[in-house]
Amino acid sequence: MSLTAPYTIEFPFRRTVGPKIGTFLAGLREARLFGVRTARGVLCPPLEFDPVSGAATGDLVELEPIGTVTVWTWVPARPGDPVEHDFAWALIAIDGTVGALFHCVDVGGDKEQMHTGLRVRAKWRPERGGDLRDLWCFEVLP
Amino acid sequence: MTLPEPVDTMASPLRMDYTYVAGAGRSVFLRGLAERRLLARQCPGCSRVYAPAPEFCSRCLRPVGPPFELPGHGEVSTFCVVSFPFPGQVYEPPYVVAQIRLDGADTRLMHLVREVAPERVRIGLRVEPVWVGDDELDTSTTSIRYFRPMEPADA
Amino acid sequence: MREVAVVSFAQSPCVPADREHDMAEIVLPVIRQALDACGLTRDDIDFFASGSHDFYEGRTFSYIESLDAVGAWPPISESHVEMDAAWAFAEAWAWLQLGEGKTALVYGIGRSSLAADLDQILPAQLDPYLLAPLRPHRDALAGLQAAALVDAGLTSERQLAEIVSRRRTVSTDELLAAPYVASPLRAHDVAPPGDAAAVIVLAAGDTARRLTDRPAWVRGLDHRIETHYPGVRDLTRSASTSMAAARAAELAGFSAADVDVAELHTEYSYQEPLLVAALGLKNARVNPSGGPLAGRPATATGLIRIGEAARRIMDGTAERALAHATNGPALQHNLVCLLAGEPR
Amino acid sequence: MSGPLAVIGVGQSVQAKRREVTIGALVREAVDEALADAGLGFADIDAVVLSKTPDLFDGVMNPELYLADAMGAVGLPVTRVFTGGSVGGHAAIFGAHLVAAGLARRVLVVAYSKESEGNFTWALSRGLPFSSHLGAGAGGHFAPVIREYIRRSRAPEHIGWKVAVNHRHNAARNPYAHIRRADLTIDEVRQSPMLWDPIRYLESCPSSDGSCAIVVTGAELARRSPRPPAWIHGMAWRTETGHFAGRDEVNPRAGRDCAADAYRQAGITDPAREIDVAELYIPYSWYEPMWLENTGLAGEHDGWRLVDADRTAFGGDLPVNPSGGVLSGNPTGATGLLRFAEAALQVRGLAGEHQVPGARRAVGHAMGGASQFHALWVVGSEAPA
Repeated sequence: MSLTAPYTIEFPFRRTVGPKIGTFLAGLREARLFGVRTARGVLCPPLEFDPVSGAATGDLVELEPIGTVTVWTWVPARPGDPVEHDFAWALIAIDGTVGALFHCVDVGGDKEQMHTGLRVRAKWRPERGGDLRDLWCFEVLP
Repeated sequence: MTLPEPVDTMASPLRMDYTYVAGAGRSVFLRGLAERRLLARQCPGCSRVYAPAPEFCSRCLRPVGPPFELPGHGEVSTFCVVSFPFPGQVYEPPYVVAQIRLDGADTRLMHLVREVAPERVRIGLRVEPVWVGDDELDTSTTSIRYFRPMEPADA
Repeated sequence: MREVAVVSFAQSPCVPADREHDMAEIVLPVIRQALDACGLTRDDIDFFASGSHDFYEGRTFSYIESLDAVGAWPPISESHVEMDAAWAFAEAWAWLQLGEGKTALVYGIGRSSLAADLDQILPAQLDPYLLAPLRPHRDALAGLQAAALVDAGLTSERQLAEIVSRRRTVSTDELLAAPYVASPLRAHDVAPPGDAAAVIVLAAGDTARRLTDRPAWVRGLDHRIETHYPGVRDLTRSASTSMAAARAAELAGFSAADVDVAELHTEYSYQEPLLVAALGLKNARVNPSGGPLAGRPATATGLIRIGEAARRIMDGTAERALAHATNGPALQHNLVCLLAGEPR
Repeated sequence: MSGPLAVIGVGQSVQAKRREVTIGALVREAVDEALADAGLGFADIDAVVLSKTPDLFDGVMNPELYLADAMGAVGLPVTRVFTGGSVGGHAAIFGAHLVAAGLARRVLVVAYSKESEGNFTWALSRGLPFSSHLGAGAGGHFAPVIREYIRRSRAPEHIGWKVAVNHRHNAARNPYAHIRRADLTIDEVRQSPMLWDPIRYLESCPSSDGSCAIVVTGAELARRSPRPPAWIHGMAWRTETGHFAGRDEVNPRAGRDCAADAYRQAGITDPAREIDVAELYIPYSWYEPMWLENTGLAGEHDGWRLVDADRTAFGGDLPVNPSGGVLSGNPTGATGLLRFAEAALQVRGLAGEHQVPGARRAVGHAMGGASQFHALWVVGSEAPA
C-alpha cells in the first residue's frame, strides 16, 4: 500500500501587465471600458496582438459598456464566482466592436431570462482596484 | 478622450490542492523511518543496493528485492555549507547539507550534518543518524533529525 | 517521407484515482508490456519521447521521475513535451524521419486525479490577464462552444445524448432529464477524468515489418493551433483541425473521408459532431474504443487515441484509420494522424 | 537528412526583472528581432517550437495556448518542449529536426521565462509530504558537486572567482545581459557573501526575465538569407536517469556522450583546437572547468588550468561565454536557447562588441536537471563539407 497525503501549492503572483492591458485595467477601476483598434475593427478586451495577423494592436478606444450576448452557458454558482446565484458565462459583443468579451451575465438566477441576443450592460463593483473583476458582471439593459 | 494612468500589476493568486502518492517503493522506506529503521533493497540484476529504494532498478528495470535493514551509519560523500539566511529557513546558517552514503548502500541520501562545526566537516566523515523522539516519529525523512559525526574526535 | 509504423501499443486501465503508484511505477509495467509485445528490449530503442504536465502532477520537473521507468542508462537520446503525449508521438515520428535510428518509444502519463479540483487547475490554461482572473468553471468554455453549435443548428441536446447513450445502457430521455453542468452540457457529456499511462513503439521500414505482422503505418501527421481568446474565434468550426487534416492527407495520399475508424479526442460529447465535420469523416466508425467519454487520463488521452487507431490496423479490423488529439480551451490546438495497413 | 541546416535569424530581449511588460510582449521582443534579422515575416514560418521551464514558476499552464498570437503561431504547428534547464537546447535541436525531416522549411524556436511574477526559488524548494525541509535551495544541489570536483581536480579556489570576473566582464560588452560589471574584481568576488560554501554570491547566476528566438532553415533558403547564416555542423542531446546507484554527477556520461556525438557529426577530432569559442551553460562559476572537461574541450581534471592560464577569457585562445553567460543573465526557459543563439551569432560575425574575432566554429551548450539533460551543437561560418 502506498502512503498518500494531501498538500497545497499556493502562489501569490503579481503579474506585470504592460501599458495596453494596464490602461484597460485602470479604465475598469474608473468604471470605464476600453477596446483596441485593429485592421478589422475595435476589439474588446484589448488583446495585445491581432488574432488574425499577429500584428501589434493599435490605440485604445473608449466604449459604451453595453453589448449583446452572442452565446452563453448556464452554470451553477460556486464559491469564488463573481455572482452568488446561478448565472451565465457569455460572450458579449460590446457595441462598436468586432468579436466579443468573455464575462458573466447575472439575470437573478433565473435561466429563463437568459437568451442569445440579450442586450446587457456592465455592472461595476463599488470597490475597484484595477482588476478584471472590477467589472462585476453584465446585467440586463432595462 | 483622456486615458487613465495604467496600473502596473495585478494580483494573480493561485491555489491548488493535490494528493501526493508516495508510491509502493518509496512507501517501504518511509514506513521503515517511522520505526527508526533505514531499509534498503537490492537489485537482483546489477546487485546495487538502493536506500531509499524504488520499486524497480532504474538501470536494469527489474523489480528490486525484499527490504532489509542497514546499520544506519555512513559517510559524507560530499557536502555544502549553507551560509546565508533566506525566508522559511529552519536552521540558522551556517549549516551543513551533505550527501551521505549509508554503509551497505550504493545510493546517497541528502540530509543535514549537525553537532559539528561546519569547518570541520570533510568528505569521508563518518556519520550516524540522530532520530527524533517517539512522539515525532513519522513515515517521513523528518524522523531523522540530522546526522552527526560518529567519533567524538570528529566533533 | 520515410516509412514509419506503430508496431506496439499498451496502456494501463484508466482508473478514477490511482493511489498506489508513483510516476515511474505507473508507466514501467506499460513500457515493459509494449516492448514485450513486439519482442524488443529497452536497449533496442533509439529514441524516447514523452508527454505529461506538472499542473496535473502537482510538482515542478515532475516528468524527471518517469525517466527511472525508462532506465536512462547508458544515456539515451530523449525529449519531452509538456503537453499531451500525442505531441511526443509527433516528435518521435519526426525524429525517425531523420534516418538516425530505427525505433522510438513514446510514453504518456496522465493523472487527472491528483488535483483535488480541476476547477483550480484548468483556468491556468487561459490568458493570464484577460481570462484567468475570472477563474471560470472548468467546463464553461466548452459549454459556450456547445451552445454555439446548438444555436447554429449543428447539433442538438438530443444528438449529444445519443452520442453518450451509444455506449451506455441508458436512454436518451433519461440522459436529457439530468441537470446541466454548463448548459447545454450535462455531467455525462463531460469525459470523466482518470489516471493511466500509455506507450507506443514506433519503427521504421523493414524494422517495423520484422517486429510485427501488420504494422500500422503512419502515413501523415500534422497539428495546428488557433488564436486563444474565445471571443475572437468562430466556435462553430474547428479551423485548426481542418488544416491539420488537410496537411496530413497531403502527406498520406488519402484523407479523413477514406478512413474506416476514427479515434477522436473528444473531451465532451459535442466535440464529436464538430470534429466529424471539421475532419470530413464519411463512413468511419467513431471512437470504437469508447473514446475519452469512457475515461480521460489527462496528458495520455491523445496518445491513447493514436494507439487505439493503430490497434485497429494491427488487428486487421481497419485498413485506414485516423487519430485526433487536442489541447486547450474549446479545441484550440489539434493534431491529426492518418494510419494505414500499407505504406505509401 | 535534407542537406545542411542553418540559423538565419537570432533575437533576444534585454534580460532583467522585466516588470513593465506582459509575458506576450516579452516573447514578442525576441520574435520580432529574430524575424527582422532573417528578413522574414510570420507568413514565412512553417512551425513554432516553444521552450520554457516549469509552468508552475509563472502559473501559466500550456503557455503556447495564450502565446499563439504573440509567437505568430496561429495556423501553425506548435510544440512545447520541456526537459529541465537544457530545454532551450532541446527546442533548437527539435526545430532543426523538423526542417531536416522535411516537415517545415523554416522553424521559429522561441524561449522565455518571466519569473519575477512569482517567488521562483520558493516554487523550487517547496517540500512535498514525507520529506524534510532541508533548506538547501538550488545551490544546495550543485555546491556539493563542485566540492567533489575541486577535490578530484585539486583546483585552487581562485578559479571560481576568476570565472565570475571573466563572465561579468564579457557581459559588459553585451547590451542584453542582466549583470554587466566591467569593473568587477577578483577581490570583490572573493569578498562577496558565501551562499552555499564553496559557492559565493558573485559566483552564482541571477534570476532574470527574458526571451530568445531563432529561425532555423535548410541550405537553399539559408543561402538566400540577407545576413550570414550559422551552419549547423553537429547537434546532439542525451539524458541520463537521476538517482541510480553510482552515478557521477561531476562528469556525467550523458554530457560526454552528447558532445562526442556532435563532434563526430562535425568531423571534429580535437575539439579544443578546432573550436574557436564556446558558450556553455554555467550557472555557478565552477561549472566552467567542469563543463570544459565534460564537453571534451579540456582533459579530465585540466579544465581549471585553462581558466588559470587565461585561455578562456575574452582574449584567450578558447573564449568561453563571450555573452556573459548564465552568470550574467538567467531567464531559465530561455537560458539554453541563449547559449545556442550566442554560438550562432559568433560564427555569423554578428555578436557586436562581444564578437570573438575570426570565430569560425562555435559550441552552444545547455544542461538541466541534476546535470541529467545535455544538449550541444557545433555551428560554423561555412556550410559543412
